[in-house]
Amino acid sequence: MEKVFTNSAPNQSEMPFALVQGEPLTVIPQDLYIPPDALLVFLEAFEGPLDLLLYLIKRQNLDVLNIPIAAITKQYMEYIHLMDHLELELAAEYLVMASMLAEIKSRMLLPRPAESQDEDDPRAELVRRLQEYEQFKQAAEDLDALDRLEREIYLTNIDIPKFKVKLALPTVELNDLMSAFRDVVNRAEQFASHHVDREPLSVRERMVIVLDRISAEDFTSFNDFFNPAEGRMGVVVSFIAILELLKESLIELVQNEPYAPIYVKAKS
Amino acid sequence: MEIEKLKPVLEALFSASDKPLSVAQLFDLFAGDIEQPSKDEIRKAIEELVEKYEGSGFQLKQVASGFRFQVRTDFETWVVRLWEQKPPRYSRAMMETLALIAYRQPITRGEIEDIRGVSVSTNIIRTLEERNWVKSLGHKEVPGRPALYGTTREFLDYFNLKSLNELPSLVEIRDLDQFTPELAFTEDSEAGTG
Amino acid sequence: MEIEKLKPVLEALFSASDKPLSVAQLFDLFAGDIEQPSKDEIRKAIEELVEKYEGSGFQLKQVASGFRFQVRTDFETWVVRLWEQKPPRYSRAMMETLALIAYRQPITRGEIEDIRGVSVSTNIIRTLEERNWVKSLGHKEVPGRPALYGTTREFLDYFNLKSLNELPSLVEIRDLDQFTPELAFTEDSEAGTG
Repeated sequence: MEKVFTNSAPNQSEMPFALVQGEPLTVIPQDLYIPPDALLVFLEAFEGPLDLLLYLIKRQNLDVLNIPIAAITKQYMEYIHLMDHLELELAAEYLVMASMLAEIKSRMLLPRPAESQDEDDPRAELVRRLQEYEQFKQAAEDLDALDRLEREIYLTNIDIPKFKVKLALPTVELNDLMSAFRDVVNRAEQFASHHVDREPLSVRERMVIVLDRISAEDFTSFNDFFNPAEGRMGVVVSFIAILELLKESLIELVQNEPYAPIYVKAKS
Repeated sequence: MEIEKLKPVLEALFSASDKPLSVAQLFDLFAGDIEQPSKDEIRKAIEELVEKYEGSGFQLKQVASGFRFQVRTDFETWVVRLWEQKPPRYSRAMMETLALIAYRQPITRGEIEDIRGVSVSTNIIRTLEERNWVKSLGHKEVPGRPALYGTTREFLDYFNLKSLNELPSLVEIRDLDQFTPELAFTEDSEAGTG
Repeated sequence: MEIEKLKPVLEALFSASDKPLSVAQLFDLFAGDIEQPSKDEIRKAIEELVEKYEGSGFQLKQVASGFRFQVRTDFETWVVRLWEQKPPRYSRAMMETLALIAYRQPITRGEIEDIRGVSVSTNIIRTLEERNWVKSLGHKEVPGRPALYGTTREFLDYFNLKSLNELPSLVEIRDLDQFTPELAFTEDSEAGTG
C-alpha cells in the first residue's frame, strides 16, 4: 500500500486519491491533511470508531458535549472511505458507528413536537459513550505511565548459596480426592459404555486384601480368608471378593480331591 | 527472638525470595522455632529495615502481597546499562482492556467491548491471564454465563501498588445535564448547512 | 563522583545484577558520565560497602569474577523454608488416577485409561508408587499381563481412614455437592486462576 504514496508525488494530481461516495477524490481534503507517508500508520493507530471520533472532535477543539453532528459524520465517512480504499482491515464496528451517526443526523433534522421537549437529545447516547471511552483511554495511559516491574522497577537479584532444600511433597485433602473421583465419573458417564457403579467398597477392599496375601507360588488356605470374628457380613464380603477375583481370572482355587482343603493361589 | 537478631534473618529472607513476603507468611516461616517472633515483632523489625535502607541503592518496599527488596528508581540510569534487553511494551488495546478490568471489576468481556467500541481479542485476555494480572472471578448470571474478570495481587505487585486505591483516579466525566436541546438545534442547523 | 554519592549507585548495580561485577566492568559502566569515578574510587566505595553489610542477612562478597550480594549461609535454616513452604500441587490427571485406584481397585492402567478417556503417563503411576500410596498387587491374566494397582496402608494413614469403607461413596459425594453449591463456585473460580 505504502509504495502507492511514496512514489506518487509527481503525478499525484492525476491519480484519484480515494473514492468518496463514488466520486474520485484527487485532492486530499484540507481539513484531513496528513502527510501521505504517515497516513497508513496513522489510520492503523485507531483503537476503534470511538477512538477515531474522539480524534476528530479533539483535533478541532470541539466540545464533546456539543458535537456538530453533520460535520463530524462527514469527516468520519471520509476516513472510512480512506481506510476502505487503503484496504485496511475495516472492522465491522466502524460501519456500525457510521450508521449510528447517520441515524442521529436524521433524527436531529426532524422537527420535534412541542410536548416532547424533555426528550433526550439524539446525541446523548453517543456523547455518553464517547465520554466513557475517553475516560478509560486516559486511564490506560495513566496506568501505562505508572512505574512497573521490568521497566522502572527492578527486583534485587541477590545470589543464594547452594542450600540443601528438602523438597516438600504436595498435600492432598480427602475432598480433592473425592472431587477428582466425581469429575472422572461424571465425565465417564457421558459415554454410555462405561458404568462406574456404586459397587460396595468393602468387597473391593477385600479383593485387595486377598490379592495381597496370595502369590503365584504359595498356596493359601481358603479358610484363612474367613475370620469368624467379623461376623456373617464379614464372611459374606470375603466370599464375594473371592468369587469376584475368580470371575476376573485373578486367582485360582485348587482342591486336590473332594472335601480336601481348598487353596487359593494367584493365577499364573 | 530479639528484634536485633530478627532483622538479619528477615534481610536474608527478603533477599532470597523472588516474591513479596507478607507479615503473615513470615510469621508462618518461624512456626515451630523455639524463639518464634510475634507478628508485632516482625512488623517492628520490618519498619526498622525500611528505615535502614533509606538512602541506599535499593529499598524494602510494600506492595499488595507484602514487602520486597527493589532497586530504587533513582538509579535507573545506571542499572539499565546492565541489560541489553528492552523492557516489554504493551499495546494500547491491552492497556485499555486492563484499565477497564482494573477500574470496573468485576466486568465481562462483552462490557469491555461495549465501552471500547471494538471487540476484544481472546489473545489479549489470555495474555493478561498468563501474566497473572487478571483472573476470572466467577460467572455473570445472564445468558451465556460470561466470565467476570478482576485483577490479581500480582497485577498490583507488578505496578508497584499496595492496593487498587492507589491507582490514578479516573478523570471526571462532565455532567450530561449541560445539554440543552435548544442549543443543540441551533448548532445542528449551522452544522447541517456547512 | 564523591564516594558517598557513588555508594548507593553501586548498591543499586550489585543488587540488580544477576552476575558478579568487577571493578573494570563497573568502571566501563560509568564511561561517558560527567562525573565518571576512577577505579580507585570504585574500589574504595566497594570496601566501605563490604563493611556496611557486615552483620546483615546478606553480604557483598568477592568471587572470581567480581563482587556480588549473596545471602549469608548463617540463615540457611530459614531461607530453605521459603521453598519448603509451598509444595507443588498434583495435577488433575494425578488426582483422578489416584481416585480411580482408590475407588476401583484392583485396577489396571488400561482400565484407568478407559474411564478417563486419556492415557495415563508412567510418571503418574511412578509418583504415586514413590509416595507409597499405590502399589502393584499382581498381574491381570489378560494379554500383556498388566499390573493391577491398589492403595496401600500408608494411603489410608495419610487420609486418616481406618479402611477403604470410610471413603465417601459416590452418592455421598454428589449429595455433598447439592447441599453446598457455593463449594462448586469457589472451586470453579480457583480453577480459573490455576
